[in-house]
Amino acid sequence: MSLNARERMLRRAARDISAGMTVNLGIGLPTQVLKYVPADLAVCLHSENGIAGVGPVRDRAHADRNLIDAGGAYVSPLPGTSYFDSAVSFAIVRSGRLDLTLLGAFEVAANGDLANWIIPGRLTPGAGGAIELAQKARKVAVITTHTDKHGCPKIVARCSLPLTAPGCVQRIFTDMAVCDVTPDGLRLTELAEGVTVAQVIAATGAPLIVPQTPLPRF
Amino acid sequence: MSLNARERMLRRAARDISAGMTVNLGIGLPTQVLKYVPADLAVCLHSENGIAGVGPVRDRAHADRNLIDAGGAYVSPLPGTSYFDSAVSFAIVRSGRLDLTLLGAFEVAANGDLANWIIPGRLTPGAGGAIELAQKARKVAVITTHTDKHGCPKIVARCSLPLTAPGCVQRIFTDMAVCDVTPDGLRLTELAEGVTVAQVIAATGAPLIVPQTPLPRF
Amino acid sequence: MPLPDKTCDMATAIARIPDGARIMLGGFGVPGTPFCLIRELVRQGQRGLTIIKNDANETGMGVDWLLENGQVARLITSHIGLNPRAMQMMNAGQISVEFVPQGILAERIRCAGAGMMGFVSDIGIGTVMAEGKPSVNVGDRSGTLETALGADFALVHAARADTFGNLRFAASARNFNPLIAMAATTTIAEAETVVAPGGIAPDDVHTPGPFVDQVIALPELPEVYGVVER
Amino acid sequence: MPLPDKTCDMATAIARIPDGARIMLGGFGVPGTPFCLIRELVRQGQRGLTIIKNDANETGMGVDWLLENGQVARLITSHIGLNPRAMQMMNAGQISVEFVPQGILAERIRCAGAGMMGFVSDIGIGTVMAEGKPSVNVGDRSGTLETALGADFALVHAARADTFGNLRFAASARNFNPLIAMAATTTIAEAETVVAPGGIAPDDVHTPGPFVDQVIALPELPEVYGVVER
Repeated sequence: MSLNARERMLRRAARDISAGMTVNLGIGLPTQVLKYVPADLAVCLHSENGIAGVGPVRDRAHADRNLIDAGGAYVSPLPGTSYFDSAVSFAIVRSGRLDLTLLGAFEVAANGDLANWIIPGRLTPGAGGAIELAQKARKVAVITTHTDKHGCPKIVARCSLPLTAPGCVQRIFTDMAVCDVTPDGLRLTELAEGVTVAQVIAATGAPLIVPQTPLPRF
Repeated sequence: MSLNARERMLRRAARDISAGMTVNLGIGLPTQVLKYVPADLAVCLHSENGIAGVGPVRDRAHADRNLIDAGGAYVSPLPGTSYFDSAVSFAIVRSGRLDLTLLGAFEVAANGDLANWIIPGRLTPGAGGAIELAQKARKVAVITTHTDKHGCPKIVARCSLPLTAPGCVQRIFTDMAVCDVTPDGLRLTELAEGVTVAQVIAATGAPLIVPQTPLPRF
Repeated sequence: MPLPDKTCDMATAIARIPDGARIMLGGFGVPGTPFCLIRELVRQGQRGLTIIKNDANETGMGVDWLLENGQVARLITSHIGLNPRAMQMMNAGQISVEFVPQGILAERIRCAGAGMMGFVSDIGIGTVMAEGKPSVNVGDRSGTLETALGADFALVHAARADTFGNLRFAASARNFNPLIAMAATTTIAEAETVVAPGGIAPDDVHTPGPFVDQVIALPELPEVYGVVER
Repeated sequence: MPLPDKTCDMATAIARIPDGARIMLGGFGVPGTPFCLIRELVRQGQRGLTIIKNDANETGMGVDWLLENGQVARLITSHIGLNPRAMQMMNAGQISVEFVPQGILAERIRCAGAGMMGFVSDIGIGTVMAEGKPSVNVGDRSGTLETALGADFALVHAARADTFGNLRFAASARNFNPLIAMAATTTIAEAETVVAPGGIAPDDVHTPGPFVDQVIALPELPEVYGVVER
């Protein structure tokens, strides 16, 4: 993935974050999306360890030892930030107060199934808060490279790994495309600059519905 | 009930409140017990509307409009008082953090059954917090006149009214006696000054176990 | 990144409530009761309401206004003993009343607010309070199933709010307010003081902003919020 | 009426913990982890412990000390990915690990702390997380039964305590601390600052004193509480 393609993917995902939302960003690529959210957009970032209104990351020299986000980054408060316990934090998630979560994926299936927490026999760290985020955010989007480092598709017909949540993903942002989970199957919705439909189909492990009309580029 | 007998009953009940306890006092007679608790005794009064460390009642002129106890009296904070929501308040009760509750009674039975919240067809106000206090305080004691205003026993063999909680009462303080609920039945434990065992038996609607040894007086 | 501004005028916020709505109200007695929001609801006159509140206030206050105006179909509560009108209307079949033990009412509301379906407790076993409730085994013990109790709207009274909806309550006026704020589809908070974000320190927030949808600054407080002269 | 004084020295408080105890620990990562209480538990060497904590800390910190010292039989947690020793010991069968989704862990702990038996949720349905859990119908929906998770001891880290046990937490160091404080038979709180009653305003208390049994004033904080240099 070229730097350029990565940046376009992040910028495209950022466009789905709109004013007034409460949003949870997973560790890794999802957090990177923040750089492309307009600085004046009124959005509340939630962190599952007990923060609403997460502010910018601080370097170690200026860090508050008591203020990390769920990924362990030292963050900062904003005017209007609040702290709360872990039960309240997941009450926000489970009661539907989270408008959007952006998550990473090991595998995401055409039916919206998501696997992003365990690779049996290799990585068994526990799910943390992933299961509840994936199952209960009003909108769940995945941001991931279209293929893994071996070139294998991360978008598959059926997940082979244990699920984080079934049928939870509504949209997938990759360096090649935006795909939406629909009742009819996975639909190719947008194309990255310089990428062809044929390339996306070749890199995807599941059937894709490709509209006849020209696709928007990002 | 003479003023003297009432005062002795209240003073006797107060002696069961010991240092370190968290205590909830019901409306009416139970609250009156406070006057006889030594001013320097380290005790935490709980009020189910969300106060630990309830301080003295204030007159209207000095009342804080936002600070009432569960009986509607304007109270005051102490050094160390805390306020919390109703779920936390009953978490204190149900998780066994309440060492003692003193409650009033319509009827209390020899087996510890308590009825103090509803008189069907006459008084149906709802139970408020009575059911959880009666069922979950570590120790539940009733304080009541031995008979009602018609001279009928308030201590009965079986309650005729709907129960607040079955088998919850461990001790009963009256103007005539202290009685304890035991596996063998209701035991007469102490006598008020000037009251005979025969008088207590006559005023009690349930069999009493009367020890052969002399009873302490209060 | 600024946090969203949720300030709103009272008439607009209350106008979103339709006839037949399920409405939770804060308050235990006077403290914490959102009298101004209730008064606006009386002015607008929505009918057939289900009201969920710890108590029915007293004559001439809060819930009593709604009862007097014939807007209430159903009341879910722990205690109505201080409101003779509520007792009379219940006995006359003009409103239906569901009594719930106070702490169970609090937990059923919180349960909905935490996005759960129900909980199992032993409260009320052996009394009429547990009658008709399904039994659930947990390990070798048996309890009763209590269902989550949510609502369409929660009307909350806060001492202080910021424009994002972070709330602070005063003393015993907290009571059910933080719980109902979690449990409704739409939470409307009236506040005695509304400040800019930052006006409540992050460690001092009682109800976090994400639970709150509209924030309404109260003008001078009407007398009903004051000390009750009985 | 003064409120009870619960201050205690650390060795005495920890000495009440027997072998085989179930112990809850606060903390999400470094913030809120009661490192000094854990270090005393390592010094005293109680064995066969069940540890309930959001995560297993990192190498050379907190839970890792207990694992290294062979004191842990069982770990109930949401995530151990930052502790290679925990992963190795689990894979080698030296400790048993029960994974619980983070918010369900929080609620199971709170459920015990609220004196309830369990709750019903739909979290994890369709995944391995719900396998083997009893199914409960709530109305026309089906959920899984989650059981209350209590403990013998809770070890809590507070920023500030008064001598009665009212606690304040700092920023994201709050996390599981208020929940475990409710859920244990005995709650021991270490605090960076201990003040006289009145030193925390009644509206500003995060964990009310009745939940706390012993309060321990920390001397100067060891380096492990500081910003992690990775």
